[in-house]
Parts: sequence; C-alpha cells; structure tokens
Amino acid sequence: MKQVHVRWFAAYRDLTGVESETLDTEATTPAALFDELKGRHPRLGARHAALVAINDEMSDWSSPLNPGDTVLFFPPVSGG
Amino acid sequence: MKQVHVRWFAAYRDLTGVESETLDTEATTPAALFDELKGRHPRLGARHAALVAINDEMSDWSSPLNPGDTVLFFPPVSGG
Amino acid sequence: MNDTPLFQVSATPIDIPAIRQAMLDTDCGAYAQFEGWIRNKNDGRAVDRLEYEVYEPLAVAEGLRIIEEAMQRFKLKRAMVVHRSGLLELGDSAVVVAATSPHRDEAFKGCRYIIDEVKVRLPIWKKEHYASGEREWVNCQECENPRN
Amino acid sequence: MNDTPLFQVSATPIDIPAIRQAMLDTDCGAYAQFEGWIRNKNDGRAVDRLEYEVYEPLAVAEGLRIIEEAMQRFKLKRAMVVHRSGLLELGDSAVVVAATSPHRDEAFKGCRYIIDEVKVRLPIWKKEHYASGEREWVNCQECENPRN
Repeated sequence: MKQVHVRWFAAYRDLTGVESETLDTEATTPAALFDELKGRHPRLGARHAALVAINDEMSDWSSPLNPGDTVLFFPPVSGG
Repeated sequence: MKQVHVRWFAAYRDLTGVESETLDTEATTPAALFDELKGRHPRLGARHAALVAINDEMSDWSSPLNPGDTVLFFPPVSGG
Repeated sequence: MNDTPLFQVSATPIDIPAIRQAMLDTDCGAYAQFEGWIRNKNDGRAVDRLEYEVYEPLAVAEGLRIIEEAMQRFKLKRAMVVHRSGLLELGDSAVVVAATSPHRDEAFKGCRYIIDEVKVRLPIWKKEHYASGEREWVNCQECENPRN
Repeated sequence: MNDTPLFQVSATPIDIPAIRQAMLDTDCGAYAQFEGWIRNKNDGRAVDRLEYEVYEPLAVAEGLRIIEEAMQRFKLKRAMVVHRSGLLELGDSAVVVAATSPHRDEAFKGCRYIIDEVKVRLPIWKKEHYASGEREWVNCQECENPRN
C-alpha cells in the first residue's frame, strides 16, 4: 500500500464532488487507480478520451505510480 | 485592318517606354498582337507568364480582337 | 520583443495588436494568425456565454512544447499562443495563435498545427451556458456513468 | 458591417483592427488571417523598400471573384482582402486576407486559397529597391528580350 494524492478537474470535479483527495492504494498505474476510484465515486464513467498527469507532467495511463505521487485526472479537454 | 488601343504595365511600360498606344493591326488575337508589337519594341521578351485583358476583362491570348478594343498587357504579376 | 512569453493564459480579453507587435520581424514575409471565437451555438443548442477552466501550470508547459514542435517542424521564425480563462461572451476570442515564417506555406501549416494540438492536448475545459439556462462541460458525454 | 467592401486597394497602411471588426460574426467560431510582410531580402538580395503598382479596376473585379470562389468552395461566412499600393517599408503589410467560418478547417483553407490566387491572378506588380541602389520588377526575368 502507498499513499497518493488525487486531483479532479472540470467535469470530474463535479461528478466526484471533490477537488482533491489523498488515499492509500494498491494500484500501480493511473488506469488502475481510476478504476479503483470509480468504486468511491459511482457517477464516474469510462475514461475513453480522458488524460492523466503525474506530478504536473503529462503521463500515460500505464506509467508506474510511486508513493507520494499526485495524480491529476483530466476529463476530455475542450480548449481552443 | 482594325484600330486597337494598347496599354503597357509595370516592366512592360519600362521596356516599351510608353504607357499606351493606338495602332492599326491585322492581328486577330492578343497573342498575335503582342508578337507584332515585339517588332516595334525590340526589348520585349517572350510572354511566358504574362497575362492579358481586353476592355478591362481578363482574357485568353487566343480570344478574338475586335475593332476599338483596348488590350492590356500585364507582365508576370507579383502581388501579395 | 523576445521577452514576451510565447504561451500565455489570460483572464482578460486578448490583446491582439500586442501579439502582432511581438511577432513583427523583417526576416519574415508571412504572418498567419488564427482566432477561436465564441459561437452562438454548438451542436444545435443556443449558447449564451462560456466559461474556461485552465490548469495553468500544465497548460503552459504543454503549450510551450507544442510551439517548440511547430517551430521545428515548419521552420517557423516565431510562434505565440494566448488562451483565455474565465467567463467569455459571444464573439470573444477564446484563443489566438500566431506564426511567422519567411514563406507562407510554413506559416499556415505551423499555425494550423498549433491550434489542432492545443485543442487536444492542453488541460483546458469549456463549460457552455445555454440560452435554456442549462450549463454543460463540452466533450464530456462519456465522463458520467450512463447508469446514473 | 456589411457595407465594407470585401476587396480593397489601399495607398496607406492597412488598418488591421478595422478588418477584424468588419469580420466579427457570432455565427462563426473560426477567424483565419494572413498577412504578407515586406521582407529584408529576396532571392538573397538585401531589400530596402518596395513599390506596388496596382491596376485597380481589374484588381478589384478579379479580387472579388477570388473571394466569391473561396466563399463558395470552403463555405466561408465572409472573406476580405486589402492590398497595398505605392511605396512600402520593411515590415509593412503588403496584403491582409481574412476569412471566417463556423469551423476552423474551412477558415484556414479559404484564407490560403485566397492568398494563393491573389498572388497569381491580380494585376499587381512589385518593384524591389535593393540596398545596392538598384530597382527591379519582381518575377520579370523573362519580360526582357535576352538579346538586348
């Protein structure tokens, strides 16, 4: 088990009702962490076009998660 | 024989030394007229990328020439 | 001129003449500029106004990366992006992209590359406020579990 | 707004904010703009300034035809061109092309089409004044008989 920090943005913040949270997890990737968090936040849907960042760097869904990481979950972007 | 008016633009005006002229010609097209005028203005070269207009309408080099027409000879353009 | 940040997030209306001014360069014959404007409708729904949320630390870092890529791929002399945050009204510019190059083909292609990448890579989200009173995050049909 | 001529020849510096103002349209999400700037060199020769000769009656008629074609082919909402005449200095805008459309693909393509056609179809000629003191009509290597 390791402790990670999570931040939710835009639609995800609305659906989870929180802006950030800290939790202990067995998840080894952002993908696994997201799926785990769907249990805690049942309104979250699939993450098809979502993006993820770790510690303010854009990341892959399969990158390794380390203790103390801050994981940013970005719903599909719509800038421009 | 028919009378036509000719106007020269930009580099052509410099090479012929005139802005406009009126002449009698047997030429039935702007192409033939241009070739005829090379005799009068020996500094004129080939008309590869040149454009032609008749009476302020863009034209083909093989369009018919009518008495009283004004033929505009445009050297290769370079706007923009 | 060279100290103007190439990627900026602005909470106030974008100063377009200032962008052009920062891009001026007598080595360049071509200046291409694109603006995204707030339209009065989207997907057939009447839009009243719009709100942009920008996660600025990452938007700036990724925005600069996009500009760098465009400058290299298209031999741009310079490129700049300013993106709005906050509340926007119809007709406001949401984003301005500018690119210079000695020749026009590169300026057009570089400008196009930047706006295309900005739209898919930057952590920026648009919430539309509809004439009906509803508000909705754009592109987020799939964010919510359909069973809820 | 709708009484602004879509093609203009200007003997004075081009008023770019006025063009943008005339293009504003809340039906449109995309505004593409291109400017041709006077560069400090051409074909390796140092350029000091530049002179445009425009045969205005035909330039306007053909310019409007190009705009019309672009609006139809690329479903533009509106398009505008202003081209300079007379003496220009380095960094001046020789031409500004603007195009609006609901979506960006059309705006970019329409803007590009217009500038490409402007460069080959309009009776406009550029005479470059070089740092060496010489002056030459651009594109006119073949105007003169090589035997002379």
